[in-house]
Amino acid sequence: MKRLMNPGLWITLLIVVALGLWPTITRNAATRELVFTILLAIGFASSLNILLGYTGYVSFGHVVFYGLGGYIGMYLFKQYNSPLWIAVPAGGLAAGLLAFILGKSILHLRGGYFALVTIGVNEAMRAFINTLKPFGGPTGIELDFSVYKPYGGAANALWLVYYTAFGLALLFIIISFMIKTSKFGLGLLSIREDEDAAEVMGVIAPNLKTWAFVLSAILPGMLGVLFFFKNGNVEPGDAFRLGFSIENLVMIMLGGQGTVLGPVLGAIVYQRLRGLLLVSPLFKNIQLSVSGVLLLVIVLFIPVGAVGWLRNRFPRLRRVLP
Amino acid sequence: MAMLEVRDLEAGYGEVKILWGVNLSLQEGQLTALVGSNGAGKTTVLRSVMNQVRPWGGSIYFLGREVNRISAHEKAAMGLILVPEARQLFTDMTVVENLEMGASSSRALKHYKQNLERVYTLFPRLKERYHQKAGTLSGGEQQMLAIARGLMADPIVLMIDELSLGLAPLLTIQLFSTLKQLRAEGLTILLVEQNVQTALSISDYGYVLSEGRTHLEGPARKLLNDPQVRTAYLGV
Amino acid sequence: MVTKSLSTPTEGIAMILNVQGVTKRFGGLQALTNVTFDLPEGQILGLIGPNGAGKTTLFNVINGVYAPEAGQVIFRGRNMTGKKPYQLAKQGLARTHQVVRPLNELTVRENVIVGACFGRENHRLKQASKIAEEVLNFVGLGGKIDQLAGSLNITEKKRLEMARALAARPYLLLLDEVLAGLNPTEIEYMLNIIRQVRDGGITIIMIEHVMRAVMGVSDRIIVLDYGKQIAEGTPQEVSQDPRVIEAYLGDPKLAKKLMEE
Amino acid sequence: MQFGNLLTSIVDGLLIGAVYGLAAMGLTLIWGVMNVINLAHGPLIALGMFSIYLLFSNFGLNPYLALLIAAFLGLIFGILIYFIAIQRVLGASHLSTLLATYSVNMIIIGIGTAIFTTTFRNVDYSLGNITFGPLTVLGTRAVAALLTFLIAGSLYLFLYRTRLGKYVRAVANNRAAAELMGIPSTQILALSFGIGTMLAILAGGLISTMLPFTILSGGAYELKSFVIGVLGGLGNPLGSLVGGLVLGLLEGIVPVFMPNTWVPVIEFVIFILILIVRPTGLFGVKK
Repeated sequence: MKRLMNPGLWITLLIVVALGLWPTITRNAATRELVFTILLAIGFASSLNILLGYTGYVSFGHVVFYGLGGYIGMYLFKQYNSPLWIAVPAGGLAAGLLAFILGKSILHLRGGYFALVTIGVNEAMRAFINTLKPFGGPTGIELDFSVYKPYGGAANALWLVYYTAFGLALLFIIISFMIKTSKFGLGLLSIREDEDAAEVMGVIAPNLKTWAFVLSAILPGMLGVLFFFKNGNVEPGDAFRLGFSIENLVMIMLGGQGTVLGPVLGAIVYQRLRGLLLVSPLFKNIQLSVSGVLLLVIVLFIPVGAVGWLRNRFPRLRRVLP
Repeated sequence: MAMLEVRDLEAGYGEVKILWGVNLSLQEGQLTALVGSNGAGKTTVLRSVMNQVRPWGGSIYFLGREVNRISAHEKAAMGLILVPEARQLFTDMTVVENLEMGASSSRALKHYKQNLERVYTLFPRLKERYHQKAGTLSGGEQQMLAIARGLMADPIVLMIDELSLGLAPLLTIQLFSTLKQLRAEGLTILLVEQNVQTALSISDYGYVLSEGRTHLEGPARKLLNDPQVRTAYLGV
Repeated sequence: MVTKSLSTPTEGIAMILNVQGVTKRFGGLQALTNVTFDLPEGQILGLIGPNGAGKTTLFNVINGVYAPEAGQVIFRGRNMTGKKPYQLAKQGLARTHQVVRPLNELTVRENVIVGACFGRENHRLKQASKIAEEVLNFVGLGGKIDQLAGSLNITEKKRLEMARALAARPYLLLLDEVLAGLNPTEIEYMLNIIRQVRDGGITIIMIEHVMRAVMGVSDRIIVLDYGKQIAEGTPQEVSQDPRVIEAYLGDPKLAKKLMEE
Repeated sequence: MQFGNLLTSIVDGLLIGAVYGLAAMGLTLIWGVMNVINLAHGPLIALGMFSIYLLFSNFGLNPYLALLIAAFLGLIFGILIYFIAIQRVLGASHLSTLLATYSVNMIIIGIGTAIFTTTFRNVDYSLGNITFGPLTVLGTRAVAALLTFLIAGSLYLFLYRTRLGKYVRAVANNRAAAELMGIPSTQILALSFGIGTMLAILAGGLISTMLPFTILSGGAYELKSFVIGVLGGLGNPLGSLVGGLVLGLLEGIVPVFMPNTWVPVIEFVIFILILIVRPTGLFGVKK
């Protein structure tokens, strides 16, 4: 495990640990909510980065895994009174399974066509669950307050959810790093750079892509369970909101796609900025427009993102910032 | 006056330099051949003349005017026309539409009718198939259409890249004689070819490109018998 | 020397590759017509012919990029017709590309590691990294090992393609114009590498336009023109063949006819 | 269900489907010409709705006259978007073009929401009903469908019968060759984006005379445009009209046999299947 001694990984983990422990120190519920949103974004963006940044496939409908995980979890809570430690992995498993099936069927599409079909998958899923009686159709699933009882009441349950998300975010940053520095990851990077040339060198692209897709779907599935458990209810419109995927793409772009630190930084900056804009009387109403202008500036002028820019500007940082 | 003159042209892709100093001079009404083996940089010369590849150094003069920074479509409008390698037809459009697209500058539009008639006389096959999609034509017909489209642009200088590539010998003869005819009508032509003998046999003057430089030049008939040309190609 | 470890046991005149009646069309264009040849182990086969003769298409059929409409590709006794490029790579087939295809955002070392990791021998990263260093030193890129592949010049990129292919430790190596665009010194250097690779026991097919080079290094030569084999034999035989001269310089009779007109 | 109701449902579906087709035409024109999936398409449709709404409610303009003004403004706006947000990323990765157009989406929606909020509006304009035997259709719907065919016809004439339109097709087919023939490709691309935008605005304008809407309503039509685009072939604007009619027919028939909520499920499953099996679309041209 010598490769785990990479300073870039530790910087990234340190940032997330500092961020995650902040509410523990303040014991403030508002801070906790704020950081929870950021951790969610860090986890989601880091996962999506495995597909987008390492493999070079743009999944626009990635929120489908988050939504599906959320629904599976909520169904388990409601119907079987399932404990959190079963529902969370179940959500991840469902998301992974869906990704596996999808991976086998849609990953032969490239570029814009792949992006389009992922949008289609998300919309189809949203429409399907909207008709699904066991999942509550358009009204979704609502939890009774009593589900929080086994965790020592709602207040405690919220902290538990928070720490679970914290732990999962850390875990997946490590996983993301391990993937990037592994043989599997090298295969993914070669697919990103030139899929045909990679196949000529013996990279079995269809399999590698599928596993990248699965790995990028599991954490979003689990985070979906956590979020909607905390939320107390889930509806198709909230669970499969296309904008959610795109916001995460923006975070990755902002921080630097294909790097481990990039999505983490991107998530923090984006969420903070959004928070600030929302409370600013001047920008509150056009918060979305300001974000849009920001995104456009990034896409047009620094498409490699902040970390990518640093890596290009100072080549020595390549080793330090994986 | 030279119609088109290229002086010490340098160009490349990314960081890779392909042309290291190319010199060409096209005299009015002459057919000039630029020959060279695969990878010598012939296509790059044409692409940089049209500014599809930005020249790194050197100068390009068209009708005595420096045109280094003028964009491809403006050069075309001035009458400097390239029939590109691999034809590059508008495959989804019909034959007649392709011809129409050739005549897109106001210069060319003035002579649209005459040019269309001339092109149909030169290539009766195109008239027969005027309503067929260009992508469905045979290789030979596509090459005819590519030249015809170039002629529709009412060229002052016509440059043709790899006319004979992938064509059967009989068709090659036919197209080469068409070029001779165009030259006889007074058109200035630059023929870029891998096929040395045939290219030089119909030209007035020739240049041999090798490793990104003009290596040899001279009257075409003289080059045709120059053993150095053969060496440059077969290495024997 | 790295080539020693690349050697594989040769058994008499075993055929490493049989190409039988391969035919490939693109739309109306007949790219390959009934191409047939056998390749004995340990030889260098030169594949020449004018632009657009179908040489690269033949490579693409051999290594599985295209499936042929008719015919078979038998590699080391196995019918590999219609198999995917990665399946052929795992069986011990490596190639370089006419237009180099470096993995630009990866380092030179990483590029070569991909070859070693996913090729025939399926190495782990650590082992592959060692192989990469060896092979890169062998092709003379030892000094550029941690640069990004995209930052190399064309000569270096050609060597990188070569290194990537060699790192897979293939039985058969397809070289598509590795000499194009190189100056005489660089050509000599590359030829030296090619000879050493062959001496190490790797069979080679090379597409080449630099005639002096391909004539000098090949054991046997096949000439393609309009997708058909028009000549085959030793370099001496082929270079005397009037059809070959015609295919390259154009038909002297045709030229004469045009002049008379 | 009675035959008359079924017929009405089908005809209604076809009429609306034609307008869906118009909405998709702009999307697929832009895709075909410059290989860009325009994620700002929905907000542009919404802008079309609000232009008619403003011109009608504030200035009392006839909605169909307002449509003309909106179309012109749309053309200019589209050209502007091209030069600001698209030109620089053309030819870059798909992620870049997708996000560049999405940023335009965010900017429009952000400002739109700030000005109009998200409450429903409608253009209170009626042309009465038209009755043929058992069949009754709303006048505005019939006119909208009629105008759609008119616009589609004009687009066809433009692309296939005018020199400028042929330039658009030539640039779409082979930009480099177009340049060599003297066609200024940058201007043509900008014009194409302008026309694509104009079509979105027109579609939005027509929808506003039929159904209530908010600034966010365009999103749904954008998604339908994707489905239609894939049905009719991305890059084939006239296939979009056929795709739109198919989708409209589906929306007319499906509710007769199963709950309305199944309509989008069926639509998107068809969308996915077509993409998997034949990504160039059912009537698509091979690129």
